[in-house]
Amino acid sequence: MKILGTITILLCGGLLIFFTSDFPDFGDPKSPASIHLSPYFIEHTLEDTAVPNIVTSVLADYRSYDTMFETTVILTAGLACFLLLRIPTKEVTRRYYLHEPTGVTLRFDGDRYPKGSNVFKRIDSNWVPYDIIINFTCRLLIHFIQIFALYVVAHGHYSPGGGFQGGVVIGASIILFAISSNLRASIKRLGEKAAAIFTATGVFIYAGTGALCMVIGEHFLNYSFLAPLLGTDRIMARSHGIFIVEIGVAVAVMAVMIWIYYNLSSAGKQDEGL
Amino acid sequence: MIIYIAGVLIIAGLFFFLVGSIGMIRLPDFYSRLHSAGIIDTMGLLLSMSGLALLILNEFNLGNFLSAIKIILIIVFIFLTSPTATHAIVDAGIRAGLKPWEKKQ
Amino acid sequence: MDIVSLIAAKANYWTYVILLMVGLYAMVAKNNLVKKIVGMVIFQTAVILFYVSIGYKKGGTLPIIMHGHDHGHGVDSFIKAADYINPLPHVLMLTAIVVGVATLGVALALAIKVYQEYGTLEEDEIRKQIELKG
Amino acid sequence: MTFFDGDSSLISNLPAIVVTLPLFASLIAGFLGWKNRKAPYPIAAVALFLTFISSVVLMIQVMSTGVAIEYRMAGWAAPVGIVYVIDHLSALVILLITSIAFVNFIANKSNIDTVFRNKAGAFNSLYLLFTAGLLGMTATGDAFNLYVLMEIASLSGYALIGLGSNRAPLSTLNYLFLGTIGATFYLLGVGYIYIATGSLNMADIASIMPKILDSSMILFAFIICMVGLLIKMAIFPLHGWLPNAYSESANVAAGLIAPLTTKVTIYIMIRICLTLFTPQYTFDYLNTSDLMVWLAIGTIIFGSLSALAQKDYKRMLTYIIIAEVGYMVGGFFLGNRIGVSGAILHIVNDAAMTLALFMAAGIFMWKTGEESQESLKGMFAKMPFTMAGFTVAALSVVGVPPTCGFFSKWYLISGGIAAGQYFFVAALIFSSLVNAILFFRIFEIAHFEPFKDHHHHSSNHSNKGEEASAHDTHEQTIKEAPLGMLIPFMAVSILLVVLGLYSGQIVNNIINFAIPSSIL
Repeated sequence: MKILGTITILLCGGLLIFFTSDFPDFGDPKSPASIHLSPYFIEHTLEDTAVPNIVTSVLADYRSYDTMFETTVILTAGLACFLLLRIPTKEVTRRYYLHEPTGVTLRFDGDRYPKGSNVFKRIDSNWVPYDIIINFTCRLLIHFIQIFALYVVAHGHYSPGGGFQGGVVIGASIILFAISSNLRASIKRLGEKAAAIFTATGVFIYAGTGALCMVIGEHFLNYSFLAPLLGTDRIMARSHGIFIVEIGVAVAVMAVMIWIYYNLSSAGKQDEGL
Repeated sequence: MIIYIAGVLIIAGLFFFLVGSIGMIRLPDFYSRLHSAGIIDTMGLLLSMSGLALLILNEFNLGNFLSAIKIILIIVFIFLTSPTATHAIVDAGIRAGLKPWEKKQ
Repeated sequence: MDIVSLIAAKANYWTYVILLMVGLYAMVAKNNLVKKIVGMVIFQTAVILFYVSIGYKKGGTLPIIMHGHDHGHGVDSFIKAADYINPLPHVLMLTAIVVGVATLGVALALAIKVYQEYGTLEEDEIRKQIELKG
Repeated sequence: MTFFDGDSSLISNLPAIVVTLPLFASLIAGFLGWKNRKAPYPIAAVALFLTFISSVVLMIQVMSTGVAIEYRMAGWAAPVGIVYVIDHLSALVILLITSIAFVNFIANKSNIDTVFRNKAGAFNSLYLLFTAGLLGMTATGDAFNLYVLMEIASLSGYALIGLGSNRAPLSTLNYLFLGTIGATFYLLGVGYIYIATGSLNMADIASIMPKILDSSMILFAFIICMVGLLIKMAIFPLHGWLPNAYSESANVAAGLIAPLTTKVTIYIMIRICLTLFTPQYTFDYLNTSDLMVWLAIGTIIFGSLSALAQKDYKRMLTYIIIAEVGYMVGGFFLGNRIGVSGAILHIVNDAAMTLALFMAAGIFMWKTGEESQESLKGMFAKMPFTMAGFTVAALSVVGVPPTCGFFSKWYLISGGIAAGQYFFVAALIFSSLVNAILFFRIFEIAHFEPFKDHHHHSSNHSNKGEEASAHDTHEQTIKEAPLGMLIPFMAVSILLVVLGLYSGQIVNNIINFAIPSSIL
């Protein structure tokens, strides 16, 4: 298998490289890709959508339909991980508790843990003592990360950024929190249900905007028909429409990253994990 | 004048980058390699980034000033995160039972 | 055309082909499922690099209209397409990156399921277990 | 016909509605599934029914006006934005997808509840997303949009078939690897097309094509796109993922994915060859016919022979699917009008036949809890209606006259003779004979051998996921399947005959318009 694979791959690679001799040179301004369609986007983005960042305007307006299905793809991935992995078990098996005054770890089988006492703290079976340096730095940084993420989402019209990037950064901040403390602490703050509903909400904001345009006006996702609702002219309505769907993308991406992380890191149990 | 200071800073930063990279390859074990990786993140980045900030400020206007501020913020955050990350990795190495290298007698 | 300029002109294609083949090799020849998944990610990333490289234009800057928000809409007579690189491949690749991440998530979920079932991620050991079970 | 002219904008937005209705329904089903376990099913069923209705309206609309509907997403016209193009071919395939998704969903209500239990909400959502992905793939006129939608259909497909028997995750992971290679190759091909033409819109590319016929980029784009799609449709040397993935999945998932995935991929191949690369390039300039027809012959013979070797009913079906892929690919690449008509007609017929056979598999599984052919002993006496329907489906696969399978095979064989591809004709006849042997073997077991109780030795099949529940619900007596399963199954079997009787009309009124006039 290995030898066969190597030979096939060398052949494929050789063939692929051989045929590149007819391709346009790297950075050739006269290549068909650069002169057929893209000049339209570059020259008309301001008059069509009033968004200087061409990537944003193409992503969320000219090819917004692609982007709607991009958010749908991550919804699909979240649902797929949930369907494949999640083990919704209510039964309590073996659990470990730390007696905080003494530092002794106790093991309780089943549900025999003394409910009323607050000197015990639940820990994972592969628990390691919390490191104060890591904990402190992460708690300090998470706020900055989230503020930066909001900046990236909101400033996508004028600088590199947008819904997807900002959503990833927010999701990463919450995953950083889960890593620096533990999975349970982060599930307590943003549960699985919230993550799932946020994901669906994000896609719904996007697709709902599209459907609203279709109900008011003519085409799916044609934001210019939102102008009477937003109280602006048709071009600024496109700019605002882009912003609305970017928020949808950000919410969906943020939530789905957390959702997938919960399921993958605990193999679906969401009881113990990183 | 500022250009020369910036140039010196950037070159000094690149020197630390070089030393750190050589160390990552040449040093004998995990912990000492991390030590040299730390040099890249702290000294190398500090010097070369502040050199860049100065270089931008050479032509002073609002946009360049904002860019310089962003570069300084990058330095601050790298100074917070990079030692923490190194610490966490060393911690994990010790917990996993990795013994530091000793010179053979 | 001498060989150096030839390589310089086509270097982007060569790089992507090499990465593509590295990924494909890992997917075909590696025994460990997680290594195969890593190969899959390299494979997809190679195509992403290819797309981004065809968007590049000599003499072009990043596709954000300079001083766009100073003028607002309607003032576009000075915008020249040659000044900006091609934005379309970047847009397409944003979508493709998301698709890649989604595929990676589902692949890892399946790998966890496989590990729960067989207790290993090595393909030949799994095949042995299947044969033993009949 | 002025029926649609004065109507509201709802009709003009139908191409978008057909695709986004399942998407919205999946979101709503996902929302409500957290609160109430019973809520998602009716929502999904209603949404699938509405999608079916709108696809019927779309079909009527296309047939009455006779021209392709072009729908501009976000209001941007063709090369700049994304457009949906609904012509006769895509309207036909959309109708096929919506009807199969709806019928399979209705027929498998109990299966969904038993297999997926408290994850039924997520399952319903993914089922709808899969449908939406396939519908979008069919309707879109944009080469890159096709890739995104293909990945939605694939990802939801992986999740749906990953929850089957205990071996399903491993075979699904292999399916995922090959599916990703296929999709990524397609993406690479689109990239090559893009650097050669600078456009992503299929019609726009087709208008540039005559100028760049001899460009090596286009040749390479064609090869890479084709390799990607051939992997996805499981043609002979690249078929490895299909049998395990389909036979180890749950019945409701197999009943949706097995009839649709390969057929829609073949539709995509036809769409790309005809609309994007233009028939002039595919057939005249490149002259791909011989190579592809030989590939198809290999697939047919391999699929038939492997099917002969299988003891397991569902596994046998998967190899028949592979053989049928060969029919359609070969028929299309014959390159003459009769062959292409036969291939398109066979997409419809084969999807319906496969659906019927997998529904029968679902009923047998529900009945006996086993998958081997031996478990079908004495079925004719016990389940006369089911077996009648099964007989119709089997005869259709074999290709016996009043059923639909005969007519598409007739077109394919006449096309093969007209093109002079006698080996293809021989392979078709050989495959029909093998199918006859396969199904008459089952008839013999089911008709002549006495019924035997399987409950005593079912322990060695305990790894089958649905087996336990099948026994819980159905302990001792053997009677017909519940009406919820039986009625859709009978409807599909009757449809097989109806499709056969009306196949002349289908070819004359729909498929004739779908094939460009340059193909003679």
